[in-house]
Amino acid sequence: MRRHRLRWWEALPWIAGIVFYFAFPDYLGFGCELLVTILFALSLDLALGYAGIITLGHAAFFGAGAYTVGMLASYNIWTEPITGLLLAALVAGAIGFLSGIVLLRTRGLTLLMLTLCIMALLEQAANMGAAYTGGFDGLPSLPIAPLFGVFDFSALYADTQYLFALAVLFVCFLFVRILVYSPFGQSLTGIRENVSRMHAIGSPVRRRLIVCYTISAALAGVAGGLLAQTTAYVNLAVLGLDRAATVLIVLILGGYGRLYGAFIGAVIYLALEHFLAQVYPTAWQLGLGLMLVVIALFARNGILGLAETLWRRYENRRGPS
Amino acid sequence: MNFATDIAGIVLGGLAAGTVLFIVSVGLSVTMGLMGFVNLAHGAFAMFGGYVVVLAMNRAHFGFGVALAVSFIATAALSVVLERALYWPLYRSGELDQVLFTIGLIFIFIAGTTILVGPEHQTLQLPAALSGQLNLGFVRYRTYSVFLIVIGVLIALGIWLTFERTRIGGQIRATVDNRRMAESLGINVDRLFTITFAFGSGMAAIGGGLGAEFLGLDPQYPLKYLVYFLIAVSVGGLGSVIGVYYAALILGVLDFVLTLYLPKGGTIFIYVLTILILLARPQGLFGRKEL
Amino acid sequence: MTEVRLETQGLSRHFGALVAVQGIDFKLAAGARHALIGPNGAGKTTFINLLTGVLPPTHGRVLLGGRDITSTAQAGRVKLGIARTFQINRLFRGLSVLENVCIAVTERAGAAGSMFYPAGRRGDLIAEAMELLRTLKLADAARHRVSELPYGRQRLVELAIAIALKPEVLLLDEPAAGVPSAESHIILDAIERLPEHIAVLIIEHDMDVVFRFAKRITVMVSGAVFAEGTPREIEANPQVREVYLGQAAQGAFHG
Amino acid sequence: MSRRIITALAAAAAAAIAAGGATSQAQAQDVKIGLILPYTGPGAELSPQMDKAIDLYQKLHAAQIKPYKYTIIKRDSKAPNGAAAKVDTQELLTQNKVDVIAGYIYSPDAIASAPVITAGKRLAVIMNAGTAFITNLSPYFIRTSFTLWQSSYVMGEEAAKYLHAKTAVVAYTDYPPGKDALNAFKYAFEHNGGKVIDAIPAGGPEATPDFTPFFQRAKDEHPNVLFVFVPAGDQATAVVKTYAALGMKAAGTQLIGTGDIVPDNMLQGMGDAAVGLITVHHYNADLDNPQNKAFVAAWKKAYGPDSTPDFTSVGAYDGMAAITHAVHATKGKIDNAAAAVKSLEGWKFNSPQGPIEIDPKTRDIIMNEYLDQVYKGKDGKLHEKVLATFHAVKDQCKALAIGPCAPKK
Repeated sequence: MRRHRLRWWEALPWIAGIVFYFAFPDYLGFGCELLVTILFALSLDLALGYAGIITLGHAAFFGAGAYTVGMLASYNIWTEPITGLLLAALVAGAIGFLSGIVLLRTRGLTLLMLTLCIMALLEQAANMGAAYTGGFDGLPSLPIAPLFGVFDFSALYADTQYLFALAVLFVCFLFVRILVYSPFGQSLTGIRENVSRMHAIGSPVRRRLIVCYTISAALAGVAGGLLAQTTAYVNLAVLGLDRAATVLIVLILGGYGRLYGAFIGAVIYLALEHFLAQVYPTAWQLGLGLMLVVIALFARNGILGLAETLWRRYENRRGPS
Repeated sequence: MNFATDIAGIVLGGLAAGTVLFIVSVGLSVTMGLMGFVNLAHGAFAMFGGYVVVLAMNRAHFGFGVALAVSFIATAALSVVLERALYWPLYRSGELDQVLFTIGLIFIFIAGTTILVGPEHQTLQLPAALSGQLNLGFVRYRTYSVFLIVIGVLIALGIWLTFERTRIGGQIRATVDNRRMAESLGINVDRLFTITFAFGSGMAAIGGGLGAEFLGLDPQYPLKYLVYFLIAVSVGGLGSVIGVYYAALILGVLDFVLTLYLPKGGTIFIYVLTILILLARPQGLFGRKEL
Repeated sequence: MTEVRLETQGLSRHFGALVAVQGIDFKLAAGARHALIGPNGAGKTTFINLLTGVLPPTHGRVLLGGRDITSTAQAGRVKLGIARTFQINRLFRGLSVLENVCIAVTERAGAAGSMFYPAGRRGDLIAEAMELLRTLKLADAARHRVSELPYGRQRLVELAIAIALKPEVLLLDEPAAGVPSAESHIILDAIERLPEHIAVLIIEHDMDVVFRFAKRITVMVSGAVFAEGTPREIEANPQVREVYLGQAAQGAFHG
Repeated sequence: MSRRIITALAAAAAAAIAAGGATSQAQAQDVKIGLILPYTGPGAELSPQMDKAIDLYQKLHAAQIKPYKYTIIKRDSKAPNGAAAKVDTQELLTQNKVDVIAGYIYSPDAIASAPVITAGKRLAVIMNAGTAFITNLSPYFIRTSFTLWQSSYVMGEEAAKYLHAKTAVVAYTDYPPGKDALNAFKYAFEHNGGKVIDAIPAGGPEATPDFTPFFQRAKDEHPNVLFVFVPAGDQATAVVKTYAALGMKAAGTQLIGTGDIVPDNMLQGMGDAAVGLITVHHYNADLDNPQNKAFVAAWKKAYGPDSTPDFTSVGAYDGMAAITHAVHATKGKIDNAAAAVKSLEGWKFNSPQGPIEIDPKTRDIIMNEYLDQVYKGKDGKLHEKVLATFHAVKDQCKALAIGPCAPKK
């Protein structure tokens, strides 16, 4: 029950994030992509890993956030980055809330298909409104105001973006961490583990799920907004199945319901994809596919699940202490 | 054009489109319903089958029918190997591990096809008898569409009879309804899985070959059409063959008529229809149990 | 007779053409130790589901302390004091025993919606859960994952979660089902030590358990009440012996 | 302590970068070209056609390239979402220190990368991406491919003038190139007395839709011509097959389009259904000029008799020619983007597609367009014959300053 206490190794991801900034100034564009994906996977973890809401449509909220930031910037209505992200969270959260009310009475494959179709509808709507959203070609060269009015977002090195994204991820992570160890988070875990028992102990299950889904959607919106800001670009693909499926794979690969699965999954998936693709631009998918298959076959619940199993085995071998 | 021929055109066009969807998806419905296995890689078997058909016709100069038969056998054989070697250990895993595995498999199929055959799309040259138009008496229509509809009816009927009238069909139905009960009745569920999986993959292969005229065929196939297969299965109801058949036909015809009269709506209709149907009937049109 | 806690009036439930529960008038007294018995398929679990609000009735009413709760949802009835256990364990299998109970305690205390402090900081709730585990002799397993416990102890956790809700009415659906007979006494001990003010309704097949525990017995057959009375009356009822036991179980009946 | 480590790491990294820079200085004759194409994902089938052309160019023109040597670094732009292409561009510029960027099949990839190109100050040669306004987004973009406005505009004029069509239905893939094709065709057709009676968005660029309902609708409207744009690929084959299967020709509707519906490398797979189709494009493999004869012959020698170059190959081939010109004109200092761009403004070249020029005002290509018809040759294969040639066609979107094509003030 004392799992909420911080442990020493929890500082490691953040140290690594800062070291990365100094050690690999040429990789910060990739680094931004990585941080955005971690945040997106983290938002999904809250819904899928903790509350057991199986969704293949989380890019709906990611895209809503990205378009909020993108359209406000493109028409020069609002370009300040921090408040921009708050607006993204607000819009995405509102969509999450409304769709949650309708969808969260279903489960399993039905829920999966419904989330997927809602996302596809949004994508189609964005395509139909291409005059405003830029459609497939997107909204180019978004103007993003300097951070705190001082630090410009650099197109070539993405250094300001990287630190900003790291800070945003840190804040969001703290929020999620507090949430999952709170009584609310505990009851979400209960819903995931056995929903009918939660009904039987008098838990307002649907209300909890809607609240959770809304928060998760808002965080996904922040991730999407962050993508629009760090790349100064947004197009239809932010609402696509590609992105929704990738984040799901990233989370399962790392291990869902574990807080750090989003980190591990994103780093391994994206790094493998990025560097394999540099060496074998035409054949990298083979390596990626093989890794996914192997992890699925030999690990239960992703890489962190595998690590946990191995650790237990090691402890057992040492004998009970 | 008068009203009657309009209607005939719509119905035939929609039924043909629905039939393609049915043939590719039916195997997925049965395997997901029977084994509870989320096999997102189902389209990969359809693609594999389609490639076998095209390569058999273009390189080995087989006839269309022979190529389809070869493709069914080759794909079923491949699927048995994969099922016994890779799928089987994951039957007891969570559905998310299955998602991870099958997406990985899709990547392997995509990359493998690209490396072995090439990234370009393959064209299938239909036999002369199936191209062009056919006079149905009341209307002239695309020969191949009519052919597909007839084949679809035969396949649906065949599978339905197998399910209702044969021993193995009864075993499958019993297992879909209650796996534990079926096991305690002495049904060899493992063997049943393998047979069903092979059959479902074989059907996907036939669908890949028959549908190539409409859906095309390239390494992206398993991802491109995944959503449509899932829609057909979920709207029809897991494990229900007849459900998938009707769902595919209903979606095919409705989508056809809506795109015909409201083309500005783009692909929006299929999603709207799916949402409405699933909200009204979460278990699908013909499903008996929750998805 | 003491005050009636839970009452049903003409309660029926149809599944299509099938009548699972048929016009049941039933009273559960405060502090009762009441058993519900009947052959398989008699509608006992459906009856429990109607009492807890999992299913809406086709006809009839459910009253708690005289108040009509027929249209109150499941969660609402729990808040009013009706708790249950399940015939097949419904536990949070991936969590520890303590967490299982804590989830229930937190929910009952109305703290489960709180987002901004760690659950581990509610020492009062954890202490309460630990205390409950101690009374059920589960304290040593508090940190173990539920799925790692032997089945008999898992059944205890099932019971603990229901007790943690501090109910006035406790509905136990075959609490010893599936437990090896060597272990079943731990369940029975626990049930016997339940606080006296709780009205307990137990569904059970094991007649040893029923006669050791119940002060009153209702027999259900084919969805309807077949007989009701004290254990002695039921035992003496020849029709019950015949219908309920059939031929096979002669002698199992406290013989 | 940790601060010292970070400083040390940063210093080491800086040293590594400096070393990298030094090596590229030392080999001044070596020109590094960063090539960004989708080697995986929906665009994967287009990349080999361009790769082959780039290789072939270097083989055929080794003498012209001398004394310089090209090193090509390939990067996969993956799905057409701009994200991967943008990171590729960043890393090619900052890590690999390339002298010039080339490629971009999908417009979003070029659009997303534009700010990086501008900030990184390197010439970027667009070899396929077709959205008209892209060249406005960075002063260092030049384009050797084409815009949909070029072919579709001419098709619109000729539908009215050459085919004497009065009415047309347009079916287009619902993404920017499709909308460009629609707008250009409609503008030109209606300015020449025709009338577009219906415009049908026919699905998106990825999944091949069933074209039957779209074409059924068109057939019922009895236009003189059905103008279709779909991305060259399996959609093109499906279009031609559906047109034939619905018997639209007999019903009096002629299928016309941009060359995208009859790409050279897929023509043979379409069979007799394609015979008689009329399209406008800047290239087909049967073009009768000495450069093309040599190009196609060399291609078939290198890649086999069944392989055929197509318009994407020519875009890449001409892009390499442009780079070669800029390398020589800047005396190897092609990494000076302003000078490189300047050297290409007004550059003329005899391409396999005929004479081309880079418009000094827009940095976009000026090219010939050909009105083509498919016929069955004596060899039993399908070929295209040129019915009419239109010289020095500019991108009409920018020429007419329509919508986002108008230069930003």
